[in-house]
Amino acid sequence: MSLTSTLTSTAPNNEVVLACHNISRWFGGLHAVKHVTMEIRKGETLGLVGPNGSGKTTTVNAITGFFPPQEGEILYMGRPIQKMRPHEIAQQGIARTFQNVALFKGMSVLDNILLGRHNFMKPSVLRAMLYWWSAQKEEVSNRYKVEEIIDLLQLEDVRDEMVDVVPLGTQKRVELARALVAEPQFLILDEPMAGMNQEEKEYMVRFILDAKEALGLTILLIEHHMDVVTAICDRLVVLNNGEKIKEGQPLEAISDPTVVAAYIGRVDNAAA
Amino acid sequence: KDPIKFAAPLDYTAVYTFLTNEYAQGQKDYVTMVNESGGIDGHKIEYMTSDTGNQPQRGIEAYNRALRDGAIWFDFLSTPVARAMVNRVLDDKVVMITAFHGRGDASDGETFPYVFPVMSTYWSQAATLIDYMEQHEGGLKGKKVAHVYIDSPFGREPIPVLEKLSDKLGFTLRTFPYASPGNEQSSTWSEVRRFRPDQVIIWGAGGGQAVSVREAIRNGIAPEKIHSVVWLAEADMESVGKDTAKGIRKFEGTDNGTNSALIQEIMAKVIEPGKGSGPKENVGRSYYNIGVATMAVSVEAARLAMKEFGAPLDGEKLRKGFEMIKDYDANGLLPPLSFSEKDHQGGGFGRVSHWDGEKWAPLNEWSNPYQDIVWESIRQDAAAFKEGR
Amino acid sequence: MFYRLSGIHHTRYETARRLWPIPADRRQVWFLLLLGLAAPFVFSNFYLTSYIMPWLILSAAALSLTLLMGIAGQLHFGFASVMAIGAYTSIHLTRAGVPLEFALLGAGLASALIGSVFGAAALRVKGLYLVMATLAMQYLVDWTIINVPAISGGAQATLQTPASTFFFISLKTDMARYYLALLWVVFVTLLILNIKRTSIGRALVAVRDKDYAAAVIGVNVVRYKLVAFFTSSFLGGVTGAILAFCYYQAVTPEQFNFNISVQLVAMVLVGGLGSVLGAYLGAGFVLLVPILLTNGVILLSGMGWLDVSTNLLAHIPLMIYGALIIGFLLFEPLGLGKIYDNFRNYLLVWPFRHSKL
Amino acid sequence: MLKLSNVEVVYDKVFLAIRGVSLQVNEGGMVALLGSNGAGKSTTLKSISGLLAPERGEVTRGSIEFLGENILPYGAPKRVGMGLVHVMEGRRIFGHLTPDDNLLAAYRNGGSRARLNQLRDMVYDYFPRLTQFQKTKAGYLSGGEQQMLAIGRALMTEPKLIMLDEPSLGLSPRLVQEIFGIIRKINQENNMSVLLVEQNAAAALEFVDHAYLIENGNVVMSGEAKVLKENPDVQEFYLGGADRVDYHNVKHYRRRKRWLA
Amino acid sequence: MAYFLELLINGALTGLMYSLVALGVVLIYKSAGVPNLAQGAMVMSAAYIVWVLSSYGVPMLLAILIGAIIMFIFGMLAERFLLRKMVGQPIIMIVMLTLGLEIFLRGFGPGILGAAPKQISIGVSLAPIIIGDVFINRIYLVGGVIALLLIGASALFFRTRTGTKLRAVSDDHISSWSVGISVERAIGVSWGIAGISALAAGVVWGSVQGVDWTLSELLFPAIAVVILGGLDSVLGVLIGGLIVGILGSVIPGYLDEIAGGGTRDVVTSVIILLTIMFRPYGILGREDIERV
Ligand SMILES: Nc1ncnc2c1ncn2[C@@H]1O[C@H](COP(=O)(O)OP(=O)(O)OP(=O)(O)O)[C@@H](O)[C@H]1O
Ligand SMILES: Nc1ncnc2c1ncn2[C@@H]1O[C@H](COP(=O)(O)OP(=O)(O)OP(=O)(O)O)[C@@H](O)[C@H]1O
Ligand SMILES: [Mg+2]
Ligand SMILES: [Mg+2]
Repeated sequence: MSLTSTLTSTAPNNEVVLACHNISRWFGGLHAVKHVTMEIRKGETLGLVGPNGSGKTTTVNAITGFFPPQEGEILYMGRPIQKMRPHEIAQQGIARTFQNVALFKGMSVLDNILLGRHNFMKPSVLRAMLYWWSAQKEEVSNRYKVEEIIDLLQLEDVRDEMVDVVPLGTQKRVELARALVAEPQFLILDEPMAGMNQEEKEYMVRFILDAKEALGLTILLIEHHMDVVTAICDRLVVLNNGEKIKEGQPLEAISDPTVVAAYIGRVDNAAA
Repeated sequence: KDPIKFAAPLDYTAVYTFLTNEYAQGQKDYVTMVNESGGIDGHKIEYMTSDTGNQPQRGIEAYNRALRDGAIWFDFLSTPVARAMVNRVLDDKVVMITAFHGRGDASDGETFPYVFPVMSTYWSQAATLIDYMEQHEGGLKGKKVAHVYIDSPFGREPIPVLEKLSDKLGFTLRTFPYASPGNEQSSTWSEVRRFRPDQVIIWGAGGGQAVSVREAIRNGIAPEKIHSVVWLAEADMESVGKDTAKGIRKFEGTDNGTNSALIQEIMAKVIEPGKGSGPKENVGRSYYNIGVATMAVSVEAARLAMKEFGAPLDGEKLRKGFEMIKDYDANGLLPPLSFSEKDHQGGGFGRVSHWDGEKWAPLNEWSNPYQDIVWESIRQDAAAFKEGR
Repeated sequence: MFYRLSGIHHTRYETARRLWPIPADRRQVWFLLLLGLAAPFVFSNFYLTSYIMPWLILSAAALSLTLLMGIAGQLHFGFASVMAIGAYTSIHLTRAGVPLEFALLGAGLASALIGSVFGAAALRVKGLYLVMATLAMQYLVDWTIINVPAISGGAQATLQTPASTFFFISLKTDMARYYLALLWVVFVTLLILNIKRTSIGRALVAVRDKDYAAAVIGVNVVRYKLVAFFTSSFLGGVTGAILAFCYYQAVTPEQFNFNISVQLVAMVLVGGLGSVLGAYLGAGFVLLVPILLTNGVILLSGMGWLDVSTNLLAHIPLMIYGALIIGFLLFEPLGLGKIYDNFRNYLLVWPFRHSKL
Repeated sequence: MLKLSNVEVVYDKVFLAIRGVSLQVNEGGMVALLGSNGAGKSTTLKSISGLLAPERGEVTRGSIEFLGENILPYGAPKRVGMGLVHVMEGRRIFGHLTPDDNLLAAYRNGGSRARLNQLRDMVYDYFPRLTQFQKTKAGYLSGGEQQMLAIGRALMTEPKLIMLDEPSLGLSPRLVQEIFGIIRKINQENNMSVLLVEQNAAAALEFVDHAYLIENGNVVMSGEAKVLKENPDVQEFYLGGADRVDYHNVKHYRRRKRWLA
Repeated sequence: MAYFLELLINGALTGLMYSLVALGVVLIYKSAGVPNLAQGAMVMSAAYIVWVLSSYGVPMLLAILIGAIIMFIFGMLAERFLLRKMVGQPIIMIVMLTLGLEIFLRGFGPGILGAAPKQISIGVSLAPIIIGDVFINRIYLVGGVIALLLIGASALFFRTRTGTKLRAVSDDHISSWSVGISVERAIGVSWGIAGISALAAGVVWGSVQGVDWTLSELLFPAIAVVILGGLDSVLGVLIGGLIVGILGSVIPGYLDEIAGGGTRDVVTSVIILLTIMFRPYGILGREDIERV
């Protein structure tokens, strides 16, 4: 495909894509996210790191509307979204993947990815009833976009497999594909490389970089693999106990003593 | 000679289990007796029975199958199944009896030419019970009557007739529904007790009846004031306690026990030689006798039809046979029944009997009171049916 | 041998998405359709009206429920009440002089509206709790029908279906009624198959599998749950009306009571959740097995091979039926549809045993 | 003490997941099982612990011996009784129980209360962090805490061999280090053998004595950890080469693996 | 006022008697994670067993004891031959399996022993306990007390070590296996205990309404109780039972007359619907832990 030729600038410019102002989220008595403020600018890859349970996923869930913040404001492209429901937020052009792969087990890889095109289709029972006159055309035209992404992420050979029998690493790739076919401007990846070995990690990074380049994405990345984070993120936000404890250039951020103590452990862990 | 085929797809496994076994035993034993003595003009009766589980679709299958095999008489003993069949038997011109179940308005033979309620409908039963109270309990004027019923069309069926009678006789009627299936009625009876009724009618079937009786007694209502629809039998009395239940009354459309000549004959010809189709103890029990009675009437119809029209019988001839029955009392088992083209109920006779601690003993003679009121209801509903069809 | 995948190439996305991509399957479907059309001439009236017609109509009911339970994952233990609403609506409409074609539509709409109201009440719950909510619907609808004489048809609580025509063809004959039933079940089948392969079907499955993951790709979870309830109740309502007009020719509350709901669920589950073929197999199983068992047991005892009391005789089919349900579930929890699939897969890879490696 | 010879596992009666896996764990040894996604590592562990059945899997060939006994005929609980415990992938703690009850549930039937308390104290000693969550349902713990709980729960069965399926998955660098440290401590203090499945090969090879490499259901390589670390294929595919990886210039297509030992 | 009190007390006792049936459902759900729709049929079977024994002249108390043993074994067998094979299957399939079991039992008992209603009596007098103008149903009182005892015992049981293991099993069969809990045995035991509670329910209800297949229909009110209280809460059974019983008695007591029909099932259904809308997991039920 000609995807890679439609290069867009990956250099961060000043347009703010997403801004969280002072957001908080409680679960019962647990203050999981405490007054977090951050901004992500267009074309940037922001890394969100922190110890387990520090509130990274909760922050993302707040942004995507699953657990709306009880306090604070979230602006996407300047518009407040914290009151919207998850599917409405998705329709704004925000896509995400999940920490524990959330694919639809009963379907093939292809159908899973096709679902990502939901916003571009007009699903209705009536159309289904009139399949040959109406829905078929839609199925086929959306299929082209899906095939582009399948091509980009090299999923051709598993296209017709049931999604629950393909290996975990591939599932993560399918989930990425499903997010990408929705043609988002802003992509959130929650630990896309957990449970992968070096080789698979390298592939995954390659795919993410390719996709970002091809589609001009802004990315929020949660990841515990420090080598990846330092390599591909433009900036890092470090959370601990729900609080933002550090924000800055990756290498600088992870060598900060508080970050090391809370998260990295030993300095040489940062490399692994 | 070709057999005459009677089909009885009954409900052996669901709602009507409390009576089906006894009932079918009675029918079978009577058929056995008829066949032993040579059948009807040499034609044996073939009695085909199977289980419908009270499900209309299984009833329809059994009906179609029996129809294909040449059955001309049907008995489903299940309100839902019989109701699903009404249109069919009318179209296929075969006879369906609906003794003590099914629609009361089917008594109107002109609207329902092939349906025979055969015995007193629920409307006639209510009339008989009220008449007994009026005649033998010192009149009903100014008295309070409680109608305690299972909350279903069956339980509600007598209410229009009761209402008319309350206007006519000047008693206060109050109705007390309890939720189906009736295994728990305590709040209903708390309410009944506070109404301080002079007479109580209980209208249910199966296990719910025993619960009603228990609750009534527990709430201090004397057994002599409790009057039941036809569905109250020995088993329920044993369940409550034979002595506790002493005095309870019920409507009766057939004789109870083994005293009648017909039952004696069955004992002698079928039971003694060991040809009975079930446990001996059942012979003479309420539901057994009802089974015998329905079959006796049907066989009588077949006999008359055979005499008049000759073999082979078909549904139409059998129907005419029914309509020819006049003053038939099944050797003392039944009040004298007469059918006509108009009246498929047979007159609506009945009486009231009470539990004397061991058995049901009649309290009055056969009678058919207030048939004018009953027929008012019959004609009303039949007209509505005709309109819908 | 029988099935061959080799030699079948799809060069267009359209053909890859056909309903039955394998020619052997396609041939089978055509054969069954022709058989369905020829049935009144092939089978005796007895088989047509006592077995084939109720089986087809109940298959349509099971398919409607499959849409809700199998595809959209919303359990429903009150589906008979949905059908009851359709049946009663259609009868009252035709009695009021509305032509049957519109009465069927009205039946569907009434069921769909009431069905989705209950669906909406149960939106927050899943699994067993949904089972209970729908059970409550069954009881409320039953109660309303029984307690409102204007609906149930007065003291007798029975309404006969009036003589009607469907597109100028009188429904007086069994054959006409059969073809109406056939038309409907074919329609429902095609609809479900098409739903399954288009975006709406995928959205429903997504909601079933993981509602949060569905939301994140823009699927409005609430809306699609309601769409599922609406569509499936619509189909159920029309099926109820067809059942009343073509098969029962009368409605009483008992024809649509709780037991029927359980039977419908059993059809869907025994057939295999979500499987279209399974709905047919399941409906056949639940409807016909008790009947066949009853007749079989009677036959055995008639030949003197089974000398037991009438009472036991009547209960044996119940026991066998229960045991069969248990047996099939133990043998293949995914239902009869899956058993057929396994067989088909076996033929597909034949003469090899494994598909991979 | 554990010996697999030529084990073959079939899922669903048709899907061959591992074929002919042989491996061995010695008393007090620490062994790692490495391999890419879907290679069959988890399947191997499940075949050892007897957890294949619920997933419709079946050992169709080969033998598994533990302490000299063929354990294939035994059910999972019996194998646990023999001292073989499996910490499953994805933690799978009892979410609705408190951490304390999680530990209690894993303690053997009929054991003495004193021993129970002793074991529990030992677990809390290893994972002091767990002591803070006495009242919370374990399902609400963070990933790392759940992992600790899962390991602690396994320890409650007093195992002789503990099998860990990807214990570092999704954990922060510090916790990975912490957990590996604790596993080593458990191994040394209790002389417990460890069979470890890991994706994080760099960390695993640092830490075990012996390792097996599985690809596509086959063991393709095995040996001392030190030796494997030097192998060029292992270096390229598992360790990311000798130098830091330049992720921005990862090749799209690579040479085939050869597994020259 | 007395009327209200009477409705209240008898309703509460009825509710407790429903709890007796419901308890079995909760016991199995709490330990095996299976909603047992055959519990009603088990109640029926238990009552049949006691009837058979007592009709052979076995004294009631002994009959109940033997019945309890038989029901316990029955529960264990049900696990051994039915449920064990279904471990790891979708829940709805297991629901269907229990429905199959219910159909089977409904054919078996009445088929072998005859479908006509049978009587058992535990010798409780029909005469009510009269306090002022309030009549209290003696046998309901007995049933209520038995229910309280069994509920208490069950609540205590789940606090023991074995109880904890059972709760673990309901959480996750496979990981229970992985730590050496014999899932089979645990589920077997819970079915066994549910069998015993079915026996208690069968005896009490059997002596109230007679023994026939309609006993199995007690499942519906029991399920209402369970949904209200929470599928996995023993204490919920108590609270749910009281609410269903009291509302199902008090409301129809005032409403039936106005509505002109039996309103109890409607009340129950509305309770269920409202519960589900406002407290999807019942009053004390556990919420699914869903982490995104
Ligand atoms: N649905 C929920 N209900 C209750 N508590 C929750 C819920 N989701 C998260 N929490 C709690 O909020 C805190 C933050 O959790 P979160 O999942 O955001 O952590 P995280 O930073 O993503 O950690 P990890 O790296 O392990 O994924 C944790 O203590 C967790 O237990
Ligand atoms: N329950 C199952 N049914 C069918 N196939 C399965 C099942 N579980 C695993 N498989 C298949 O068996 C193969 C081996 O799986 P396994 O889980 O053992 O891999 P793994 O090495 O642990 O991978 P991962 O790194 O993803 O955990 C995979 O191809 C997988 O798709
Ligand atoms: Mg997280
Ligand atoms: Mg694995």
